[in-house]
Amino acid sequence: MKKILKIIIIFSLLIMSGCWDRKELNELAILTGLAIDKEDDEYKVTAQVLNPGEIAGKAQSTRVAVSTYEATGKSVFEALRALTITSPRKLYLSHLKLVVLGEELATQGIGQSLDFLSRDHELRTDFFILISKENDASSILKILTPIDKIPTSKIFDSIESSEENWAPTKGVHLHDLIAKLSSESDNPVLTGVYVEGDIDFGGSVENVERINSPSVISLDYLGIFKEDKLVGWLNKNESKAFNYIMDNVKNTVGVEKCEGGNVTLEIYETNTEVKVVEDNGLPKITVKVESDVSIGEVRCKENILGEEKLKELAEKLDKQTREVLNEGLITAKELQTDIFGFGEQIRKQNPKLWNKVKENWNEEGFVHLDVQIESHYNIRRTGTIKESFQWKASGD
Amino acid sequence: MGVLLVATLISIYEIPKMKKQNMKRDFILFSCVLFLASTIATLHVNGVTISNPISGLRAIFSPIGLGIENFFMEKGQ
Amino acid sequence: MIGSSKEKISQKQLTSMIILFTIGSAILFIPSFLANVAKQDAWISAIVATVLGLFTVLFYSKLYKLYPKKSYFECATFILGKWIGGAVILITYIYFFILSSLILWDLGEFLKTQVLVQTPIQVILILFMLTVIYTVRLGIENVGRTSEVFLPWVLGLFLLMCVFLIWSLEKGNLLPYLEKGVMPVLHGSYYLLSFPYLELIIFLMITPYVNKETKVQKSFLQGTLVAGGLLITTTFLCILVLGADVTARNTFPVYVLGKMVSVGEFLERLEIIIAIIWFLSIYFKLAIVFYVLVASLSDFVKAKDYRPITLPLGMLLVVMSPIMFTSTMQVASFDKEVFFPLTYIVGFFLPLIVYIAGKIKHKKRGI
Amino acid sequence: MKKLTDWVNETKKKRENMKEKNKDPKEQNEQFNSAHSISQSLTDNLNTISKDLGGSADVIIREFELGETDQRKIGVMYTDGLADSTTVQEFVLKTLMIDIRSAHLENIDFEATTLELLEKHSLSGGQLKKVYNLKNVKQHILSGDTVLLFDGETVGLSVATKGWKQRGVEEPSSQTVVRGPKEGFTESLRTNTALIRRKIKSDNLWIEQMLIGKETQTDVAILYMKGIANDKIIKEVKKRLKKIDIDGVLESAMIEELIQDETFTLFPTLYNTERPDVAASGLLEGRIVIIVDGTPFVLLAPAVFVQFMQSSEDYYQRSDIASAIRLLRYVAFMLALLVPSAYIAVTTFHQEMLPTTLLVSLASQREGVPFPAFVEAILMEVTFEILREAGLRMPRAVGSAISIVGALVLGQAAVEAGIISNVMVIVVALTAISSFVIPSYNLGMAVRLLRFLFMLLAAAFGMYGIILGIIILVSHLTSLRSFGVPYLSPIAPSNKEGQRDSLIRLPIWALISRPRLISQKNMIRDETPAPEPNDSTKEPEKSPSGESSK
Repeated sequence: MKKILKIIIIFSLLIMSGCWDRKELNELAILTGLAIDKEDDEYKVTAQVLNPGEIAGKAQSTRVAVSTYEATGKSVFEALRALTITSPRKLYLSHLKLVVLGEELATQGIGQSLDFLSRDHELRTDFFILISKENDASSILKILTPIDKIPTSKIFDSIESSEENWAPTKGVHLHDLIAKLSSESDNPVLTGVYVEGDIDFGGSVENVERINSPSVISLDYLGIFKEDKLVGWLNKNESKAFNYIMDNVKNTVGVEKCEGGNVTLEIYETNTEVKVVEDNGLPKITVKVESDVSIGEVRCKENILGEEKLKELAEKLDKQTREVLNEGLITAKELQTDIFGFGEQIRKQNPKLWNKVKENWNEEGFVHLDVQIESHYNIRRTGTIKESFQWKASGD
Repeated sequence: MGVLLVATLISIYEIPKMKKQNMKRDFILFSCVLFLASTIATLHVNGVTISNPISGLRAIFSPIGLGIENFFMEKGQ
Repeated sequence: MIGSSKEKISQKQLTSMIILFTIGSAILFIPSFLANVAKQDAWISAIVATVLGLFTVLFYSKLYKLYPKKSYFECATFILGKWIGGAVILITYIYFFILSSLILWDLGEFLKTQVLVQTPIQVILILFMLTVIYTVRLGIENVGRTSEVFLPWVLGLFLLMCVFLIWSLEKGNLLPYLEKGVMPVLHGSYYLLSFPYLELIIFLMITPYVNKETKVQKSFLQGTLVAGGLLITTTFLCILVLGADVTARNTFPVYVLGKMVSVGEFLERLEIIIAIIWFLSIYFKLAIVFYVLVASLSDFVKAKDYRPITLPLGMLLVVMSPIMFTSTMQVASFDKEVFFPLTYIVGFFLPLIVYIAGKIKHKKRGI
Repeated sequence: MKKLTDWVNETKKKRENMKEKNKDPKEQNEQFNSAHSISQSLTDNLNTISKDLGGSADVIIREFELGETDQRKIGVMYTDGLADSTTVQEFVLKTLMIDIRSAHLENIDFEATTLELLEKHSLSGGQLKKVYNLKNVKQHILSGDTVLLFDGETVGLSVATKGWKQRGVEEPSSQTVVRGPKEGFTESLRTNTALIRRKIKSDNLWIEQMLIGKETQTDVAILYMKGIANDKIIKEVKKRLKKIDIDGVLESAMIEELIQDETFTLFPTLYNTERPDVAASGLLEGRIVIIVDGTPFVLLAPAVFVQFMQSSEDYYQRSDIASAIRLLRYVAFMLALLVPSAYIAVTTFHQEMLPTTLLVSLASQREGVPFPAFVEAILMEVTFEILREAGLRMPRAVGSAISIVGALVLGQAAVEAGIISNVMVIVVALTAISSFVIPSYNLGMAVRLLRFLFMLLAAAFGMYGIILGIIILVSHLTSLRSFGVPYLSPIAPSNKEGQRDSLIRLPIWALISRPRLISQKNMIRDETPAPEPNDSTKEPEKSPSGESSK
């Protein structure tokens, strides 16, 4: 009897309590992209929401796979809640892949809009943060992409793959960004993204019905920040320099001139070491880049694959790398922002010294910082063939 | 209401057993604790502010606690 | 039932209870606590505190050996007499009560902010309390056995998480060592020693049930060592993966750690592992404290059975926990201002008095 | 548990009250019985017996005269169908009516010792017993013996002529193996004890027998290995069996229910088997076997949880393979228990746990499904249970029709109609298959029920509910005991020796000792050294490895 009573009580408790946190899958609007722009004093939030039936369902119609909603509010959180007026379902943030910040917002400072992103429990930390170049952040989310039905996951994947294979790009996760923002010795960078072609056309289905889509989303190089404000953009080489110094490069290519053309090398392993030395009470930085490369493509007239020739090539490469890295350094110094985290390195390796120089680090210490760059290339492999067939043809 | 219901249910569940086994002391203790719990719960539910027992402890201990904190903080600087 | 009706726990069960008790709730909060004061040296704090913790439990087992058949409360009255002993018991009892409501609050806090955001906190607490009451009513022997079943799971899952995190370690996060001297490190150790190591005093209430007297010390040391290892590893991982800053900023850094795990494309989002580890351990922590609460209370009035008061006392806890602890910030300052000093008093000074008095008594009798 | 004892006490009282009420007629009855010790008059005796048995048609009573000259009346009684009619014909009736006349009995004094004469000289039946009162007479008749009563004698003779139609030893239907003995217990107690005796020819195998059931008078045998089984447990088993006071025992399950430790649990605390080899291995581990006449299912006590996840074939396959399969069973156990609830929890509470692509595809399937995931799951699971029950109870011929209904109508059509999502069908199928992997039917039933509880918990609180449920489940399991042995041993309380044969099975040479809590004495069961490579060709350099030299 009492056992039964107990069971009844527990069950009634269960049933009564039922559904506070329950959310059925078909009541969710799965949000994969979020764009934040600043309009006057208000935040404009654009959300890209999936339409699951169009992506994976059996009966697919011609309707688009994603749709966007927009709302404004005094804070990001408020604007997101305001979205529920237009959105048919409850917004679900856990599967967020991208946050795009508007360029205007970025120049004014991104710190305030990030707080919500790290505070809310639904959000995970594995999304990328990007800066939209030239256009509004919202426009990035309004372009349909071919192949991948979900535009945000297209961008997400292309960041991941180009990070692996192409030195100038770098995906930034929220916790990296926040760690850098909160550190006094470090400044963040964010990858830029922009729309190539007509924005309005990019939102229509016709854009993906053509074999060569007129409007595409493309990744740009890095935007650099001073504290939380965007101060400038790096070009390809400068971005490359950044990633080399930060030891972010996993796999990339380098091109070197030779007689009658050039040779392209696959850099498959690089390792960068940043060393801090104290010199007359001032920090001195040595950046040492060590790379293993293999020959990827040869378009030279002469045979460059001899042992001696390869050594020459490696030296040329070293020189080129030093130049590229210097280029990036100079730009950063001009903008007076220590994006390379040299300050952080000094703090880690020599905290006492750091305490002496940390005052006005970006403006003074960093700008006058003595940075030595060393580079060393090892050419290990020549690909699947030894000698190029072109030499024979030209030699005859 | 809910609180009283829960209290009654607990009593219905426990009391007969204690009676059967003649556990007087248990019964007294049981009713004391149950009474205490349900009183506080009822008051709390009805919006009566109950003075937080923690605040008394805080008054006693915070000098010690903060003293230790400050000790570490100052030495750390 | 065949065999003796008196409950017995084996040495292995004691060890697993100690391990689960020690990591219970601490594993989630400690990295943040430590990183707050000791920054990237939090792991050194953890090591220091664990070493000190080992000495503490050594002291506890010495205290146990004075009167192996008596629980700590019985010891106190026996050695110090009715009044002084009573005062010791009262303070300790109040401490246990606060501890249990704090554990309950921890649980509610975590679930309310991370998992079940819209569910009323009372429902979460009631459900959890019912589970604890159910096990406690089955006896301490049962708690011991259940911990024996779950310990391999907890350890296994922990190991799994460590393995998954190997890919995201950044050893640069550990630099520089001892940036601000030794004091912040000791500050962290001060926290960690009281929470959870000094809380182990509660096991002196359970040790009389252990079937082999000589093995208690071994259990204490083994349990603390393993649990300490887990805590050190956790702190270490947090600092290595997240960095000191993020660790300090988050309320539940280990949970964030779980969110970071990503192996290939398929093994992602493993924060559930952390949730399970933490949940199981905090459950045992509460079950043990709650058992001691009810058992010693009913012992105090010389009642026949502790079971009848489990439900009312559980109800009291569920009611009191949200009254006593109102907000995250209040608990944080309460911890620092009251709870840590109180733990030192209850977990160290009072037992020390009991121990010294007990030694004197022993000597007198010897003469 | 306290409540249980209360409950038991209550029922006891009730029963006593009932007894008091029934006392009077029963007493009369006893008086009536005892009054009818065998009387001098044969006709009287036969009349009473025939009256007591209500003139049942299957009880055959014959009265004839013995001898040619000195005629003495004799009554022969047996139950048609229970007694082997050829035996009765050949060895009783023929002897008494024909052979006795041709025998040379001149020298023997007829008057005094008809009975002794028959007993010593003439009846060629195997077992003879003297019967002294009518109650016993009836008992013997009803258990298949033939009873002879003589005019002027107060003692009767019973000849063992038991021999009813019975099933032969066949392959067991419930616990099938690929490799291993194919014989199974039958309904006959004797056959069953013989099957075990044939496997264990030890004089330590003791068989005790008792009658249980006021009306059915069922034979129940307790088998154990003297010196291996724990005496305490033997005593306890006997005590509990003796306590049984019930009208009838038709299956060992009824005994199981009456002697188990805990009534309110879904988990079986006695093991039942149809296989003599399982019973024999249980005996050798120190367990006690209870055989009930009339059922091929034999009980083993005490039983622990791991036992229900083992199959006898585990010991007939290579140990590594057996271990892997055992682990697989545990996985299946977890799946059967948790898959639907995990599905509910993940899709309604923790969508963040799914990879985005999976989430999208799940969401697209749920698009348009009218029910919440919980209702959907309950619907499908209940349907499946109904199907399974129907498949079990229906005549074989209809069975295939049911599977068609299940697969086509409920699976495909429901999905196409948009009532159920595709994944749900997969979930249900996975649970179903997993639950079939559990070797013990009893445990499978427990899992079936628990699954619904977990689904409820998951629907209300997501993972939080499931974890709470698991904690409660495990603490319940640890609190269970089977004849004093903790149900979860050797896992909790843990016992390293025991764990060699629980979740996994080590090679047989490594299973040195018997389960510790079950057999308290005589722990070592296996002293075979570990096989060493090239044992015969090489000179032994080392003593056998540490484990086995113990």
